[in-house]
This record gives sequence, C-alpha cells and structure tokens, in this order.
Amino acid sequence: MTWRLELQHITKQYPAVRANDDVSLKVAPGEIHAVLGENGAGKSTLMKIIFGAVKPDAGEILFNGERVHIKSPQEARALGISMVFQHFSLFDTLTAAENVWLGLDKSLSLAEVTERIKKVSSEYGLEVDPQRHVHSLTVGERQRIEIVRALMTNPQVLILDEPTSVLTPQAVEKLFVTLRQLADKGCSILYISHKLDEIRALCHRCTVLRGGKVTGEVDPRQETNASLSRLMIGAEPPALERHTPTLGEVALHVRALDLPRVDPFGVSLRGIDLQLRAGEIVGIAGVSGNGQQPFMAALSGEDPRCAPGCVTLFGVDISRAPPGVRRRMGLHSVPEERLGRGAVPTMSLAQNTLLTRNDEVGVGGWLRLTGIQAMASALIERYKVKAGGHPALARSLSGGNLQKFIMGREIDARPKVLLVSQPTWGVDVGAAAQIRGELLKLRDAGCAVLVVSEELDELFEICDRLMVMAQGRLSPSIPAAEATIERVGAWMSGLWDTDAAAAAKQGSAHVQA
Amino acid sequence: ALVGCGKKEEAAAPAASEASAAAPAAVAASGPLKIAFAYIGPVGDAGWTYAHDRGRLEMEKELGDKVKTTFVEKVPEGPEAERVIRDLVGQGNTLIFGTTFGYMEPMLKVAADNPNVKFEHGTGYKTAPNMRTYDARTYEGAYMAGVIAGGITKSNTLGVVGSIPIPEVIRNINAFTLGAQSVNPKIKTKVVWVNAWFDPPKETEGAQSLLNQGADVLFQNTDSSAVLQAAEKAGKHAFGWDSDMSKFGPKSHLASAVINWGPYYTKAAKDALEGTWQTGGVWWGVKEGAIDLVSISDAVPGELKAKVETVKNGLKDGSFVIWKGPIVGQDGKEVVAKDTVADDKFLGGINFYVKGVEGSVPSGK
Amino acid sequence: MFKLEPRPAPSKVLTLASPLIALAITVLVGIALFMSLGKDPLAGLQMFFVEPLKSGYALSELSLKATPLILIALGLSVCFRANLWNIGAEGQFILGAIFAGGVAMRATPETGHWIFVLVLLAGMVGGMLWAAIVALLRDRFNASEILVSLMLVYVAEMLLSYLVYGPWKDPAGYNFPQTITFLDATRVPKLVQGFRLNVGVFIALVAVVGFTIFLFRTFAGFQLQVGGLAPAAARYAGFSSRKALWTALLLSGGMAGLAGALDVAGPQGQLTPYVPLGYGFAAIIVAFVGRLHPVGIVFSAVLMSMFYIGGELAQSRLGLPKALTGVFQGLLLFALLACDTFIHQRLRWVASK
Amino acid sequence: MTGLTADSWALLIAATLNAGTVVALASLGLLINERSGVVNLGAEGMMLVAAIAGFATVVHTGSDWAGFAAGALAGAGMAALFGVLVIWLNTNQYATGLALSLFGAGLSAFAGIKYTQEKLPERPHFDIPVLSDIPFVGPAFFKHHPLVYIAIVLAIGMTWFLMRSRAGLVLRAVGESPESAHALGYRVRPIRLAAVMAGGALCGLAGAFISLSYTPLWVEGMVAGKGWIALALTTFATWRPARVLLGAYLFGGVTMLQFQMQGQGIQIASQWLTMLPYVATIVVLVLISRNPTWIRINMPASLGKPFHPGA
Ligand SMILES: Nc1ncnc2c1ncn2[C@@H]1O[C@H](COP(=O)(O)OP(=O)(O)OP(=O)(O)O)[C@@H](O)[C@H]1O
Ligand SMILES: Nc1ncnc2c1ncn2[C@@H]1O[C@H](COP(=O)(O)OP(=O)(O)OP(=O)(O)O)[C@@H](O)[C@H]1O
Ligand SMILES: [Mg+2]
Ligand SMILES: [Mg+2]
Repeated sequence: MTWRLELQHITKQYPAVRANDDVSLKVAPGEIHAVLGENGAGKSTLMKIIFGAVKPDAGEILFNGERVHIKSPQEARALGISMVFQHFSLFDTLTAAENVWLGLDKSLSLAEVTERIKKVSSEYGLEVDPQRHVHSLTVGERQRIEIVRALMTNPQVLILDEPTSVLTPQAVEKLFVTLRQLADKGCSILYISHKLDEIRALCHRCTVLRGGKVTGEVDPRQETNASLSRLMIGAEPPALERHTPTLGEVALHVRALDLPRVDPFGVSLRGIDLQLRAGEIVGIAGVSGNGQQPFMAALSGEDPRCAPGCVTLFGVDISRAPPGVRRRMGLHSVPEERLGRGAVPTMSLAQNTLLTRNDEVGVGGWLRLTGIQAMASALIERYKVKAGGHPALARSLSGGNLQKFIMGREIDARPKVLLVSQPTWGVDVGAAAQIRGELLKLRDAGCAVLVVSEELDELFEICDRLMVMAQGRLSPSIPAAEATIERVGAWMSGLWDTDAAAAAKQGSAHVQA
Repeated sequence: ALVGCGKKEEAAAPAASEASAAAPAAVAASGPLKIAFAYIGPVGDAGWTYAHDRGRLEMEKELGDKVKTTFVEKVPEGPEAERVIRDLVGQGNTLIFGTTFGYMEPMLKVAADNPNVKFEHGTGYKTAPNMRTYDARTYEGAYMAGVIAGGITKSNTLGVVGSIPIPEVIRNINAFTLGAQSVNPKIKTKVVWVNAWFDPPKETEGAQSLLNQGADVLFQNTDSSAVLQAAEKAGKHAFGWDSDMSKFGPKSHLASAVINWGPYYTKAAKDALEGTWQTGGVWWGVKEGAIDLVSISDAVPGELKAKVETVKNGLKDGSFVIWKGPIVGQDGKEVVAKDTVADDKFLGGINFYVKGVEGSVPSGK
Repeated sequence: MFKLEPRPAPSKVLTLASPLIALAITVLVGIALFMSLGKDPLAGLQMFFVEPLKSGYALSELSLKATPLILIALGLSVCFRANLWNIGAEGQFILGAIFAGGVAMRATPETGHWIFVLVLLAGMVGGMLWAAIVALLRDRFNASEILVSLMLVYVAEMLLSYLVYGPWKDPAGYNFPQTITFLDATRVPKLVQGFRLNVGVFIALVAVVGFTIFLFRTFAGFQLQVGGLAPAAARYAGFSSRKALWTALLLSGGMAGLAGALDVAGPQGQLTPYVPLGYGFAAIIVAFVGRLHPVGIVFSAVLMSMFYIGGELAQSRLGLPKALTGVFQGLLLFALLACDTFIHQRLRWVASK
Repeated sequence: MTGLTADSWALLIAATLNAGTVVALASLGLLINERSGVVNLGAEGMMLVAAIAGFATVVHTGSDWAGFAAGALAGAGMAALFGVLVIWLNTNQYATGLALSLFGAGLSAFAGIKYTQEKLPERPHFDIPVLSDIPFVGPAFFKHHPLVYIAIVLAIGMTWFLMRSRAGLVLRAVGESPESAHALGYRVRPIRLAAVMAGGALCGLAGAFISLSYTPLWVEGMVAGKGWIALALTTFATWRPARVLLGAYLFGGVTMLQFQMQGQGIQIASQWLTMLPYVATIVVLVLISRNPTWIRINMPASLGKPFHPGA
C-alpha cells in the first residue's frame, strides 16, 4: 500500500534544542493519526516541517509515495496539505473571507471565495459569516475560520495542531464528528495533542514523541491512559497529596463587577460575583478569551478601573488600588505569560525579583544589590530552577523553569491571596506536579488561591470549588467533587442560567459550609 | 614708551602690543600676508557668501603672491565662531575677515586676546583697537532696483521677501520703495518675512504668496535665487541680489543689485601690508565701487535705464542723496524733515517703514 | 547561505568590541573618502583624531563642545531606555536658553555671583516645561511624543526669534537681533584663565555619576527601564507608566535645558537667534553610540566632538568640505547599529538545499 | 480673507496644491511602508539625497523625467539600506531611521557641493491645454506640474490597492501580524523590504519635486522639515491615502496662509505666523490621537516592532 504521507529520519536542530531527532512516521489514506507528546516535545515543529513553514536539517518526505521537497506553505497547499495552526494565523482587522482568501492561492477572486466559504461551512456544519471582521469573533468562531480555510483546498492531508485547547467539550465533540466525516472521505488527518482521552476517542494510530524522538507507535484504542502516559513522559504522573481544606475568613470578595473593555477587540466583564476564602483553592474554567484576562487584571490591580466597592480584600476596598498596594496587603499574582509579563526577558533573575519584591529596596529607593542577588539565588535553589545562577537572563530559561522561578518568587513572599493563571502551561509533567504541589501546600498554610486554567483535568485535580467564565460572565461555583466534564462543558458556553436555580443553591450552600 | 617707538615705522601695527610687535613684522618679511575669511554660508549660495568669496578672489588677483588666503565656510554664528576664529589665528593668519553680524561678539573676544592680529568685521557696529567694521550701502542697490521696479510694474504692487527684520533689511525695503516711488508715486510694497537668511523653499513660498496677492515685481533680501526663480515660473519679474543672478531667470530677471567686496578687501589687505591699517568703520557704496546694479535686462525701457544711470552717477559724485527729506513714514508723519539729510547713525537704527510699504515692522510688540 | 540566529547569551566580547569595530568601519570609509578627494588620508585622520587632543587649549575646546552633548544625551538615554522617543531635545535646549537668558537679563551690577546658579536652574525649568508639553499631550491625548517633540523644536526656534527680535532686543543694539550681553555675575565660572572651559564640565561629570546611580542603583531607575523593556511586565508589577513618562521626559527636558543654560551663560553670553546649534539632534547619536549608558555617553560625546572640531579643522586646513562631518556621524551610527546586532545574534553558514 | 480677488484665490489654491504635493508624495510613500509594519523616521534624509540626485541628473541630462527617476531610485536605495538593517538585522527602527535622516543630510550636502551654483536647464511648462484657459478654474487647477496630478492619482490608486487588491491585502496582513503571514507562507521580509523601498521611492519623488520644480535649485538641507511633516501626516490620516492627500493640502494651505496674512499686513509678529503650520500639526495630532480605539483599529498592529521568523 502507498502511504499518503511518509516522513523519514526528520531532524531539526534549534540553537538550544534538537526539536526533532530522527523522526519517522507513516500515515495511511483516510487515517486519523495522532502525534502525542508533552509540551516542547517537537510536535509543532514536525508539523511545520510537513507544511513547509520550517525547513528540516535532514530527512525526507514522501507524499503518495513520491519524494517531495516542500519549500513553502504554498507548495504544501498545492500538493494537498493543509494546516490549522496551534496559534491562529488570522488577521484581526480583516474579514473572515479575506482571511480565508489570504490562505488560498491566487486563482480565486474574493467574491468566489466568499461563495465557497458558504458552501463548505454548510457542508460540514461549521458556521462562518464571511463578512465579519475577525476581531469581533469568539475564539471558537475563529477556529472555524481556520478549519474552513484548510478544507477549502480539498486537502489530502489535514494537520490540526492542538485544535481543542480553545474549545468547549461540546464543541470538541462536534469537531470530532467533522473530522471523522472527513476521514471517511479519504482525507488523512494528523491530529496533534497531549490530551490522552481525546486521542483514544478519535484516532486510529498514534505516534508518541518525547524530547524530539519517537518513543512509540501504537493503536491508541488499545491503550490506556497510563500506558500512553508512560510512552509520553517515561512515567506515570506522580499523585498529589490532598488534605481536606480548613476554611478561614473571606479573603477576596468581588461584588457585581462590571468592567467595559479597553481593547476594542477585547471582552467586557459583566456582573461578576466571587468569594474567595482563606485555605481554599477556587478554579476558574473556561475557554480562553472569555474575559479571564481582564478579570485577573482587575483583581491583581493591573487594571484599576473597577467601581469603588466592587473588590474588597479582607474587608478593605481595593477596587482602585494599584498592584503594589495590593501586594503589600498580601495579594500576589502570577500571570499566564511568563516572558515579557511575569519576567523581563532581557533582565537577570536577580533584577526580575524586583518586579514584585521590594524587601531589598532601601530608603529613597536604594537597591541593595547583594541582598537582591542572594534572594534570587535562594529562590533558584529552593524551587529547583535550572538556571545559570542569579545573573542568568530570564530569556535564557526554559518555560517550565521560568515558571518555577516566578511561582517561587510569589510563594516566597508568603501571600495571603494568590491569583494564578495557567500555572502549568508549557511545563513538563514533573515540574507541573511540583507546581501543583506548591499550590496545595500554600492552601494548607491558609492562603486563598484562585486558579485560572484551560486544563479541566488540572482544575479537577487541585481545586476545592470550580467556576466557569464565559463571555465576560462568571458562573456560580460548584464543589469540585460535584463537577462533571459535561456540566462544566455546558457552562463553558454560558449555559448555566438554565440549571441556575439548583447550581446556585448548591454553590452558595457550599460557600456557607 | 610705545608711542616713542616712532609712529611711522610702527604704524604697520598701530594696536600691536609690546610682546608680539616683532612677530607679524617677521611674517611680513618672510612670506605673504596670511589672510583668512570666515563665511556664514556655503560659498556656493549664489548670494551673500558667494559675493564675499568673489571679493576674496579679486583681492588675491590684485595682490598676487603678497597674500595668501584661506576661508572656512558655514561657520555658525555665536560661540562656535569663536573657536574657528581662534584656530584661524593659531594657523598664523594676521588679517581675519568675519562676514556676518553674528560673529561680532566672538571676534571681539578673540581680538582682545590677539592684539597683533587685525580683525575686520562685516555689518556690525562694535570695534576694538585691532578690529574694525566694514559694510556696504546695499540700500543704494535696492534704490536703483526700485527705480526699475516702479517703471515696470503694471499692478503698482511690489513684493519683497524679507529675511530677518534688522535695520539693514528694513532700510533696503524702504530704499526699494522710495526708488520705485521716484518714478511712480502710486506704488505699494508688500512684505513677507521668512525669518531666515537662507531657506529656499520658504523663500519660494513667500514669493509665491506675494505673487498671489498681486505683486508683479519681486525683490528679496535673502541669499538664494529662489525668489527670482519663483517669478520666472509665474512669468513675473524679479531682481538678483548680492551677486549677478541673471542666469537663474532668463526672462524674469530685471537687474542684479550686487555688492563688490573686491575693492574693499584689496584696500584692507594693502592697509595691513603697508602698515596703514587703522581701526574704525567703513561703509562703502556706489561711490567706492562696492555697490552696483548690473545685467539690466533688455526688457527694461531705455528711459528707465537712463534714469538708473543718472541715480548711479549722482551717488558716485555725491550730487544725489537717497535719504533726503521730506521722507514720510507709514503713519504720514515726517521722519526726515524737508531738505535735511539723514546721517549714518539714523540709517543704522532704522526701524520703520516709509509710506507705501504695507504692514508693520515686526517689532515683537 | 548565511543565517542570523540568536546567541544563547549575549556576547561579552562583542559588547565591548562593537563600538570599536563601528569606529574602524567609519575610519576606513573616511580614508576612502579622503583618497577619493585627493587628500592625504593621514593628514585627514590627524585633523579628526589628533588635533582636537593636541594641547590644553584644544582639550578645553573639546570638553566645552562635549559638555552639552553629554548632558543632553544622559537625559535622552533615560527616555530611550523607557521607550520614549523624545527627539525634540533641541527645542528643550532652546527653552533652557530662553529661561536662563530671561533670568540673566534681570541681574543688576549689584547682583552677587550666586545668580548664575539661578540662571542654570531657570534653564532646567525651561527645558522641563517644554518637555512637559510633550508628556502632557502623550499622557492625556496619547499623541506621539516623536512628532510632538519634533514640532516643538520649530516652535521653540520661532519663540526665541520672536524674543530676540522683539521684546528682549538690546535697546542699544541698533535693532540687531540680540539681547544685552549678560553681566559677568550671571556667567558660568571658568576653570582656567584663558581657556573657555567652565564648570559646566564638572556639572556634566557629576550628572554622569548621578545618572549611573539613578539607572542602576535606584528603584525608580529600575522601574523606568522595565517600562521600556517590557511594558506588560511593568503593568504587572504595578510600575506606573505615567510616572515613567513624566520622569523620563522631565529629566531629559531638564538636562537639555541645563545644557542650553550653560551655553548662554557660558560661551554665548547673550541670546541671539543662533542659540540652536543642533546639539539636541547630535545628542541622539551620542546617546546611541554610548549605548544609552552614562559612561559610554562620555566617550561617544568626546568622539562626536572630535568629529565636529575635526570637521572644521579639516576644512580650514585641508580644504575638505564641511559636509564630511555629517557623513561621518551618520556612518558611525549606522555601523554601530549593525555591529550591535551581532551581540545578540551570530551569523551561521547554512548549506542551502 | 479680505481684499482678495478671484484671481488671487485661484493662485492661492494653486500654491496650496503645489505645496501640498511635496508632503503628499512623501507621506503616501511612508504610508505604504508603515502599512507593512515598518516605521521609517528617515524621510528627511531620503528626500534630501533624492533632491540632489534628481537635480544633478537634470543638470547633466536635461531631462526632467530622468531627474525624477534618479530621485526615486536614490530614495529607494537609501530605503533599502535602512530596510536591510531593520528587517534583516532587526536594528531598532526608530534609531535606524534617525541615523538615516542624519546620514542623508550629510551625504546630500557632501554630494551636492558642486551643484550649489548650478542652474537647471530650461524645461517645458506644463499647462493642460483648453482647461488651463478657463478663468479661475484654469489657473487654480490646471497649470500644475504633472506630479501634482500624479499625487492625486496615486492616492486613489493606493486606496484601491490597499482595500481591494490581493497584493494590498497581503501587505496589510504583513503589517497586522507578520507571524501569521509567515505561517501562511508569505515572505514577510522581502515584502517589507519592497514596501520600504516603495516608500523610499515616493519620498525620493517628493525630494526630486522640491529641487526640480518646487524650488528649482540645490542647497543643502532644502527639504527643511517637510519629511517630518509627512511622517506626522500618516498618523493624522490614520493610514488612509485619501486622508493623507487631504492633510497634505491642509498643511500646504496653512503654509501659504501665513504668508498671505503677512502680505496683508496683519499685525502679528511674523514668528507667530511661521510657527503656525507646526502648531497646527500638533493640534491635529492631538485631536486624532485622542481616541485610542480609533488608532488601534486603523494602525498596523505590528508597526515599529521587530519580526523574527521562526525558521
Ligand atoms: N523558532 C524556534 N527557535 C528555537 N527553538 C524553537 C523554535 N521553535 C520551537 N523551538 C523549540 O523546539 C522545541 C520543540 O518545540 P515545538 O513547538 O515543536 O513543541 P510542541 O511539541 O509543539 O510543544 P507544545 O505542546 O508546547 O506546543 C521546544 O524546545 C521549543 O522551545
Ligand atoms: N523561540 C526560541 N528562540 C530561542 N531560544 C529558544 C526558543 N524557544 C526556546 N528556546 C530555548 O531553548 C531552550 C529550551 O526551551 P523550552 O521552553 O523549549 O524548554 P522545554 O524543553 O520545553 O523545557 P520546560 O519543560 O522547562 O519548558 C531554552 O534555553 C530556551 O531559552
Ligand atoms: Mg516548554
Ligand atoms: Mg506545539
């Protein structure tokens, strides 16, 4: 049989890492083939090589049995390879149709493209309004544009790079229906993910990558999560220790928070209520881009525009207090972007401690350099950060290590309230476990922790209560024990009002408990 | 004791101090007199600096190997000039010309420190024992140009692109107007200021604006040929200023009011060479050959040409005086009474427009 | 095919060598230029690199020229580090000169020498005021500081022109555009008899120390730089971008104003339309060539002054055109920007397929 | 304005169009270049070099068109220098642009030494037959240098190019998100270079227009800040060609107006009037920038930011 796509010995070296090391892979026509691997394993790099966006250092690609040199995405598309990117490749100020047009070849006019978008989207049940500007669309809608764009070329190979990280569980189900439909028509699909359940539900074959190398090729339907996990990380994730929470006073209280958007392409917050008590971890689930960022900014003080009285910290109104004041009162935060927000890329780790810690700032703002350096060194040691000491530039650390450093910096300040966004994004399993462990320890020590994450598994694992954010609104809370994927998934599309009565009662009952 | 040294021999350096009296004499004996010029603009500005450089070359030609000249162009006015002039002294120049008003203070300072070097400052008013001033009566050229303008204009409206409202320029605008009125009493003069000596695009815009407002003969007191070229483009008339600009406006050019610095530079160098140099202030005009109206266009009728010739001859032999009363200011008040002649001090501080000039002198009030 | 790729860590060697390489490139181009003009390249280089250092007098002139460049560039370096593109230091310099002149003109023969301190302070206030307009418009209306500060240069020039042609004109000055000559009491004290060098050079050196401390040893300096390097990090940390905006602009305006004051109360001694000399623009190059570091700025200001003075000497002694100075300065900046790329990146030969 | 005849008005309009054309051409160039995400502060330098290049060419060849071509080429060449530094070596765009301005000023002065005394040969007048004879309308609108009309056509063409053509869409996409454009397979760096060079060429045309038609002579520094005004105009116009044109004429109008006021003998010190165009620029800038949403929606999102392709 001729393979639709065959990769032989692909190698790609980046200055600091070998992203792909002698990777070989075969995809049959009509096959849904998963590429599994943890963050940084080299999945995206491999896909970009197939799509012609990155050139391999060595290796061969065979397409329908013939040797091909794919030098650019245009060539890939001409061959019949389409790709939906992990980080969208859309242009905010252009319309959906224009975006699609840019991803196609010159042969069609804009009007023709508009027509075909309508056809393709009705064929696969992917609603897209070609005239809308991208900045006015939700993340899910944006992904639909990407997928429609990929389908318009009638691809023989469709690459989807972590398509579900931005979708609600229900939307994931719908996507799977579409993908199976495509595969039945003979299109081969390369499906990238590190979510084991999804792969087991959808894919026919699975290639597992670890550190750029292939560690196995299996039929995922025959595997268990544990066996896949062993292939992916070489071990099963360590189990976390959990104690029952001892709730303290109300630490952070948000009442009827309304916040109009600043960015014309952003989300406005509406009527948000939240109570966070000492000694508990509350998780906020939701598809990103639904207002989590502005909400966290409003709580951390980065956006100090809240109406007075909206946000109180231990009973003190902090609605308009800047981050420094809130920090002095014990409220610390860890943002989701580490490089550029949580840390200044071109400054040393020692200097980066100064962002949130002024223990070593003397009178008149005098910097005690030795003290600052000692603090950084201590953090590096205590939180097992792999780095070249305190003079290392933040930029030079890997994502996970920088995250450990930043988490360490905030935990070390003994916060009374800690806000964390995406605590383990792009962090390997070992480090992720370490970080989750630290969060639990912090809770047990009586700190109030608020975690925003897209990973439901993570939230289920560490949180005491869960809430969902959708379209700038926050759902009532439910105890983590009572939360199910289905229920949270439904809420992620904003549908909590339907079972509002019951859920709200339960949520408030729990709070009073 | 110094005086006792004998006026005649030492007259070569009247202001020379005891210490260095011998040095310049030695230089004079051993080699040519080293003369330096500091220019404000580029020698190629086709105007002010170009005219000075022509004067320098003429002097070089006259005096041959008795002198050796150098120049520095584009020397900024103010303290930068001081360093340049000091460096010129340091290079052994013993006669130094500074060709713009802004060098006055710096030259005074350098002069005070170098009593054995002679300084010549153009257009200023402060002197020192070893620094004198010189200037040209540019208003005489302006007056003669005015005579032609008055005869040529059809709209009775003249336009002047002024550079910077200092007395010299205001004097020229007045003289130009008086000249025009001498042949055509109905003349009005419009003035725009570009607030720069040298800014061709602005000069063009100013000229264009004057043309728009009905002026059909333009005159300028700026240093480039932009105004002339603007007139050329619009099919109107204009003059050359400082140097002969006829080639920049083959059709529009009526005449060029030029300054010929050659005779003065030659005289000054001779003074220094012969030891007759003395401080003071000179103000040369048509009479001394420093000012002339040249390249009069064929478009100018013969009678006007004759009229200009009469004025020129009168200025030469002293029979004609421009600033003779009655001269009436804008407000109708007499500024120079009937039959009196304004003296140079009056001219030096002139700060009003004569009747016929529109607008008011920018005084900042 | 050569490819640029990021270095894991910035190259220490190149950090130091890059300015030298840039200078070498500039010198090489200079030699080629001299030769193409038929001049002896050695004599040409001597004018630029030897003559300005040759004697006490020459050194005095060199420092006099470098002083305003250092002062202005120090202020600009703070602005640029804060990612604020104040390119109108020239205007702030002029306002400094105007304010300083305004105070100096009020002195009477009885006024004590202390007034020169007041003159300098007034200059700083003037410069700050002009920069404050930029800060205000940026803060309140989000107007680009690049364009506003630049347009204000032209406005400042006209303001100066208005004053010296108008209300501040020396009544005894035959209507010439100049104020009275300031009394001696208002003038910046000179350091050495016979040389023009004045205490301004000490003020500049103190400022260098002050700025070094501010940038690298104080929290305020740190906050400001975070704002420039990573605005999102500054927001996260709670460092006020408005405070950084005002601090940086007022500082740089004040320094430019001080330079203007030192100029009118020093070598100029009066206000004339010729106060603007382009220091404000040249200081932009100085700040960059000095890598926005106070000590680097001292070196680059001296280098830039050598170019200026050398350009004049090359003209009067070798008959070389003055435009060369501008060519050299532009070239140096280009060369440096290009060379600096290789501190963070390296060239690698990749076999193209 | 009091006391102006219809003819004067016609001439005022003509002068305004003429003065506006200089900045309009340069500003349209910068607009193309900024739409691709690159900001070039070197307009002044490019215009100066182009002004002398065009001037020298006409002196030697006598052909206006050769002069404009030389100006455009010189502008594009300078822009290419800037582009390579900024796009491939990722040098700071602001600093590099400033360096280009300073270098251009020096280089043009140096190259132009021999030409300061030169005069351009006689060249044809450009009157549109018939139309130019219509009273009022003729002198106001139909007696201009062809570039005056070309600027207008260019603005219309550019609007079409940016909003309707695929190539224009690609350019906007590159300015909006170079990362996405790269992922889709567009060659961001060559596209940006092309845009920067096109911008340079238009700035070059503007520079040549100054030395060949507007003020037909060469003196150093003769662009006298018009490059900076052009830069300001792109922001005024929120990166729309038609608004650039409008802004340019407005600026030209204010420039002429201040001379008009002087000529009318208005009792205001001329310095205040000379300030007027610059103050007006600041005021308009403030009015435009006041609304951040407006700027955010119109401004190319990657403007001024470096782009590192990942592969
Ligand atoms: N352009 C680049 N330059 C240098 N290193 C890179 C580049 N792109 C990726 N890398 C590195 O190559 C490795 C593989 O990256 P890749 O994006 O392929 O991982 P991934 O498996 O897709 O991870 P994730 O699950 O986070 O998407 C990582 O260490 C990454 O940091
Ligand atoms: N885009 C990039 N450009 C340059 N260097 C990069 C890039 N991405 C990653 N690196 C470097 O590659 C190294 C590995 O980074 P990466 O984030 O991929 O680590 P990782 O393998 O995912 O580890 P971790 O699990 O801790 O995140 C680091 O030194 C990092 O600085
Ligand atoms: Mg990683
Ligand atoms: Mg990936």
